Amino acid sequence: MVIGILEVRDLSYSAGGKEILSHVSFSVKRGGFLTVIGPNGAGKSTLLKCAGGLLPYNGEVRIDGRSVRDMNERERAKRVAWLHQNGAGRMPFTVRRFAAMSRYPWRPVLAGESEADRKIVAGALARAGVEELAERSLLTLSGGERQRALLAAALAQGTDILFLDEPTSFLDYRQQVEMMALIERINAEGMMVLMVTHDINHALHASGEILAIKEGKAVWHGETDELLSTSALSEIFETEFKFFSVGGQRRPYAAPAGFVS
Amino acid sequence: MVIGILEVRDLSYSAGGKEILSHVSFSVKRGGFLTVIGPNGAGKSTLLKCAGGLLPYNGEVRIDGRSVRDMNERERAKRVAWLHQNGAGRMPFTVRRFAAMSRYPWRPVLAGESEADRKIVAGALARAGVEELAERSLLTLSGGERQRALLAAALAQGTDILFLDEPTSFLDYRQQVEMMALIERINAEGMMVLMVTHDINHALHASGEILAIKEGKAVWHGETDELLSTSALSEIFETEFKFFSVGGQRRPYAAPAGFVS
Amino acid sequence: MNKKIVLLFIISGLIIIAAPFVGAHMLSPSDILGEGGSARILWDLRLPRVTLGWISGATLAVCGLIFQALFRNPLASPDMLGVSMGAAFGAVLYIRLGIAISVFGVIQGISLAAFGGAFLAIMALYAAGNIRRGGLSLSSLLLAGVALNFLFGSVNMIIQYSGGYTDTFRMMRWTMGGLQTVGFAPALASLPGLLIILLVGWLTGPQLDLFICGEELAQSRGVSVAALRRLLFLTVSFVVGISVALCGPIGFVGLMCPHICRHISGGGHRELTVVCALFGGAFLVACDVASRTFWAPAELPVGIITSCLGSLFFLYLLVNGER
Amino acid sequence: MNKKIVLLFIISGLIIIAAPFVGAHMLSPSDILGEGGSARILWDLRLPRVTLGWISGATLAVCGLIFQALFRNPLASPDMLGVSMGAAFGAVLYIRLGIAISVFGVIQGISLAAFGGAFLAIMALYAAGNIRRGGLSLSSLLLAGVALNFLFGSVNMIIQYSGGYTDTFRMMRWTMGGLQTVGFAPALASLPGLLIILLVGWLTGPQLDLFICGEELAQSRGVSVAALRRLLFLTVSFVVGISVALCGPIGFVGLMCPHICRHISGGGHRELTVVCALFGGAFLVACDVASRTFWAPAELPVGIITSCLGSLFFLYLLVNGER
Amino acid sequence: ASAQPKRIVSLTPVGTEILFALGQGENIAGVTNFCDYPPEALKKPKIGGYSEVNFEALLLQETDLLVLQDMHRQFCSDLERLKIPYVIVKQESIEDIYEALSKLGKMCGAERKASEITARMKRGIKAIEEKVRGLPAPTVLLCVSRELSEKNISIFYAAGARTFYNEIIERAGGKNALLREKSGAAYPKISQEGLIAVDPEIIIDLVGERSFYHSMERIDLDEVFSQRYLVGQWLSGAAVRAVRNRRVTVLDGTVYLRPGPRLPVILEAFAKAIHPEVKW
Ligand code: B12
Ligand SMILES: Nc1ncnc2c1ncn2[C@@H]1O[C@H](COP(=O)(O)OP(=O)(O)OP(=O)(O)O)[C@@H](O)[C@H]1O
Ligand SMILES: Nc1ncnc2c1ncn2[C@@H]1O[C@H](COP(=O)(O)OP(=O)(O)OP(=O)(O)O)[C@@H](O)[C@H]1O
Ligand SMILES: [Mg+2]
Ligand SMILES: [Mg+2]
Repeated sequence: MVIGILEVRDLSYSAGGKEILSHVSFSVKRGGFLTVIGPNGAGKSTLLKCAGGLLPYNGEVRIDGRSVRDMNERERAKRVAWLHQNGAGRMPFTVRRFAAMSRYPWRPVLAGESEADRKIVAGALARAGVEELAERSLLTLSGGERQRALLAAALAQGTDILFLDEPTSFLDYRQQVEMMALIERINAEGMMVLMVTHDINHALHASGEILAIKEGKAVWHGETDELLSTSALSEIFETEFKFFSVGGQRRPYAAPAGFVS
Repeated sequence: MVIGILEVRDLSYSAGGKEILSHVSFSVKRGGFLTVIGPNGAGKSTLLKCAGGLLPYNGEVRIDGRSVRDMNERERAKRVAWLHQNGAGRMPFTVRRFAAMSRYPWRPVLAGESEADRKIVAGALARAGVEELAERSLLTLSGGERQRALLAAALAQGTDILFLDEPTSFLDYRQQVEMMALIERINAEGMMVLMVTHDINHALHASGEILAIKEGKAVWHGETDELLSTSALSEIFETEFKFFSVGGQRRPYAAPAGFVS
Repeated sequence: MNKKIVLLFIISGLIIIAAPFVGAHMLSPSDILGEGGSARILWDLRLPRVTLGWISGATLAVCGLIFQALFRNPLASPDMLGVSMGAAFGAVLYIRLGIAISVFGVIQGISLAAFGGAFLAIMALYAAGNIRRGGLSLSSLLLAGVALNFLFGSVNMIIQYSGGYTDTFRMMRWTMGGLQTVGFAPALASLPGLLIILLVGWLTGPQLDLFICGEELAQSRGVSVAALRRLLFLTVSFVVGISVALCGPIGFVGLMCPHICRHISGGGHRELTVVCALFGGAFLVACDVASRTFWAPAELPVGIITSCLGSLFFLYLLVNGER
Repeated sequence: MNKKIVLLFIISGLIIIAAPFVGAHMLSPSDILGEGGSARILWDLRLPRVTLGWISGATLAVCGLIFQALFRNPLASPDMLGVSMGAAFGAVLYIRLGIAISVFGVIQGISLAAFGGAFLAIMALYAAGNIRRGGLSLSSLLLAGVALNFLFGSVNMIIQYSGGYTDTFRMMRWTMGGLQTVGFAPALASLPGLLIILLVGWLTGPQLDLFICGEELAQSRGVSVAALRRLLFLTVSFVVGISVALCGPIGFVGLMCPHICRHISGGGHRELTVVCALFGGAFLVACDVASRTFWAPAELPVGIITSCLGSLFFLYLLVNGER
Repeated sequence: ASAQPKRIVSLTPVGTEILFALGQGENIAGVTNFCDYPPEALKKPKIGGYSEVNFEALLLQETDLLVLQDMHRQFCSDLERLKIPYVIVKQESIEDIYEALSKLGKMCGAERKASEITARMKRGIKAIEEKVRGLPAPTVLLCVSRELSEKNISIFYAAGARTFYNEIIERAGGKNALLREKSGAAYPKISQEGLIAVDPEIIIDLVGERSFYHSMERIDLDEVFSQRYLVGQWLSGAAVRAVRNRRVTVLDGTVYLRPGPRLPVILEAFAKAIHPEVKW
């Protein structure tokens, strides 16, 4: 498997006469895990879309040194797989079929599903733990099952970079825990992960680096551990946080102070 | 203002050949605050809808001793206001106008907006802190602003009971804190609140009583403080929780153990 | 916004006042009191025609507005959902079978038949929505309406074809629609429909506002959604039935006028009801003037003009509109 | 599911094989090799007609399928969005102006004109979508299409009205649509359209599957959404233009066949392309047999039969269907 | 009783013809775009096409008699309300035409003239009937309208049983090939397929008049209206009996589309086509 590297330099994006992102730069190393946090409307989803080449950005985004702008959709899809924020459209397909559809960028235009495709899809279903849902229609799944199925489809895409936009929204606690564990495992297997989340603890828990944006600007960037040693979090979200350190554990748990009184 | 009391006895509901709620009973006293928690698909939203008379339930739901089934929509709307889970449809109205639309149950069919209506609406906008958004279209608001505007509309309905389904979803930390503070204030002013949330800390923070349901059945019901003294939470969500007590504060903060390691 | 309504009111008024005097043969205000040919044209032909046109246009536009809100689909209109075709079916069958009824001397049998047809169509749609366990989704109901439209359309053609020469001609003429009339009887007969639908639009306006925000939201705000749907479904089809019965199916007004009005006014359904009535009425009257003047002495079916001008206007709004 | 396709394939095949022998005058298999009247009916009339019917039906159904996916609206069809009316406009204008072109002797000028009209319609829609800054939403584009449909329809009528005696006859016959043909030329001329659209449907099927799940999802899976939309927009209008040019606008097939096929097969757009082609072709051929047999020697326009049978079948599916 | 009408409007070409034949040419105030016979009719003011009735124009013309045909029947109640006197000239049978003549004659005070014309028509018709009496009646397909410019005739309108043409065919010694046609249409549409099913012994084709024909191709009207071309179109079509035996007659001229005083002309042309063996 090729190991990729994502470099974002001076990324800006405007829409509707408004600058939504301005001059954001960061890079993620092979197999790295960067989480983007920030308040509502900060531009997190927009950042992800620009970095993935889904929106026409200004600035530079490179994967393995090659500009995303110069890659066509298929080429991009071979490097970057997505779990979108609102993956809630009507998708009248079974889980297996939907995952198989992700093989599209690898297939010659006229070809159908190959034996190799089928193996990869089966592997992806197994990794995401949705083998027993394979023949269920996406329309009948619960929120958590659905999110896992969508992740399986992203894995089937066979990329080395994974973009996740709020992968735990709509999930209950157990499913949140399971989903994050799954993402960590995938990351540990060598997949580079760029995740957007509004739950700071998911970021603290799993990711190596954190990028905070606010009103389209990068306001903090660094190792996850560093974030805890500053008052950055409170500034980013404009609300006080309390940290609970648990003996013998790597990182503390963050909670908005408003709920701890 | 009339002070209401909500009694639910033996509530069941079936749809699609499946029992979604079975034999749920609870009651909320005047000005009380009950939070319903539970995993995805437990039936929380369904419970709320049945209790509000939006779905044809079996069993008994009474407001001030009067069966909800015997009330017509207008009568119900004079007692119970709603903030729905997916208030995300296309609503081509300004915030003030949308709030004014909530006066519907109180108006004679042919009448327009009265002076009294206007006053109540203005008051509701003020209480929810959205006065400066009054003339903005709902379509242009951010997630947090929008949620507050919807709450203002619910307040304008002039009821003594408020049903909230996941009022903090889509909100960032600061907005979560503000929204919960707002709800607490409203409750303190005498409004009975029945809230569904998947964030246990919001429940712990604000509500007096908690009802947990799972697969359609009430599995725990009691004072909020009691919930902390048992292992109920872990059983409800099928995942371990850690509690962090903060010196001098009323209740501890709960976090899924999966994220505290 | 209210300024816009006042402006629309004035424009609508001016069109109504001017329309009776315009035509292949121009009339002058002095003909109002005069005698002879010109006065007769004014009183027997032009005024009844303008009245009927205004009432029909207003009725169709308001009915379209309500249907679009009810189905939450911009393409839903009484025309699209088979009501007009159903009315045409009634009329065509009536001509074919050569029945002759007349009630109170005023309402002609053919109008009754057309009305019956519209009613049949709406009942069929209603049944389709109810036969299936669990009911049909709104989008399925829409498709069912479109299918009914096709069904009635084709059956109409078959009936037309198998008719004798004279009958066929009458049917074809009827299905073209038109506002030519002598005397005020048809205008009078269509007035109750307009009044009903205006009243209903005004009464249920606030409910429709809530309804387009979502069914559950509406219900929790005190709207009896099921009752509202039934009420509107039935009154709209009833009223469209009356209109089609009297003027034949006049295309376009019910579909496009509400969109145009939404571009003009936005806002709630009470205002929109008024705006649609004013705009729809004025629009149809203006188109009718064009249809009888442009190629005089021949006359273009008014539906052609409404479609042509209306769609141009609508495209203009769509491309240059504010939103 | 594959079983269903095989079954459909067999049924479609049987209908094609049987259709040429059925009619007011029944033929027997021996006529294939025979000489004389019956053989001439078979070779000069029936076979060309069945071929043209199958090709047109398959083409229209696949085009409808693609448009419905492209606009993510069950009511979107080339008929609804003005393409057919545009083609009719080209033809009517051609007749009216009395132009005369003919390319390669095979393709008649009128077909070229119809094709030009379809192209004009789609370009107008395309322009409407692009003139406005920021583009139009899909639903606005749909409405623009419907408005164009009305516009072309009314302009056609105006042209017809302004025509002389024989012109009108010709235009009316043309706007009804029909498959009567002598010889294989029209069938041959329409074959490339079918091949193109089948190829396009097959090629872009996986892309359409992704597309109906959401534009961004499709893009992130490697689909060039803008290019896909342009490609499909243009090929569908091109191909519908050819079909309408040769057989006139045959209602219903493009709108309803895809829905019926979705009820039959579900699944992805590659399969659906095949299913729509098989079903659409067989359906139109069967309807055409009915149209020339039922009232023989009189002949019903085939559009009437397709609307009538198709909508009944569709309503049945809607009310009794699985989902 | 009342004074004779002085401002007559005719909305049927046949009516116009009758009025002129009754010597009412002076009193005609308006005709349709299609009234081309007698030639003086062309000079009269045009009141429009013939399926519409334009009330305004009628009031302006101060019409004191309006001549209509059957399909205008729906306008009757409105005309009564407008107090515009009208008469409906039915033209679905020969008897209808006689009746129309006498009705119009009475209204215009030209009864004598009317009965003269009727008698002349009856004589003419009788003379032709005599000639074909007793002869075997072949099946006749009468095409009333088709697209002249298409290379192969794909579809055409033909006269069914419920038309005056049916009667004329019978009197001309033939049998309408569409006698038992099922659709019930007065003028059903027939394709080559249908033509084969009917297999007529004789085909008569009415092609109207060249001045009413507008063509898309810049073709030579002389060419299109040549017998060779028009008959050739049939002969290259389905090989039904009439084609094999070359019994196809194309009649050009609006007279064949007008069931009026010139009915004997139509009858004679039909009879000649059906019974060429008789000496004419
Ligand atoms: C038959 C016919 C005649 C006959 C009989 C007329 C009569 N009894 O008065 C004859 C040959 C005598 C005749 C004469 C003339 N006619 Co002529 N005639 C026709 C013709 C060919 C058919 C009329 C008809 O039966 N219509 C009814 C049929 C059923 O309608 P349709 O068009 O086929 O189709 C409709 C539906 O039924 C359906 N459909 C079509 N096919 C099928 C099949 C099936 C199975 C089904 C279910 C449905 C279906 O779709 C259509 C839309 O609704 C029409 C041409 C036409 N296309 O209509 C001209 C037409 C009516 N005639 C016309 C004219 C001008 C004349 C003459 C004045 C010609 C002349 N220059 O002399 C004369 C006047 C005679 C007179 N009465 O004074 C014009 C009228 C123009 C106008 N609107 O002002 C027409 C429209 C021809 C044209 N296109 O110009 N005519
Ligand atoms: N096409 C557009 N036109 C105008 N404004 C836009 C457009 N797309 C996004 N925006 C605005 O840009 C801002 C950033 O949007 P984005 O979706 O990236 O936020 P986010 O950080 O993902 O927020 P959330 O946490 O709510 O998902 C928002 O204010 C949004 O309204
Ligand atoms: N009309 C229906 N037909 C069939 N099943 C239904 C219907 N309505 C709800 N359900 C099912 O009932 C269960 C409870 O749904 P409900 O929306 O009440 O869950 P919830 O507790 O609110 O979940 P969440 O936390 O995801 O909002 C779900 O499994 C849902 O799929
Ligand atoms: Mg986002
Ligand atoms: Mg819920």
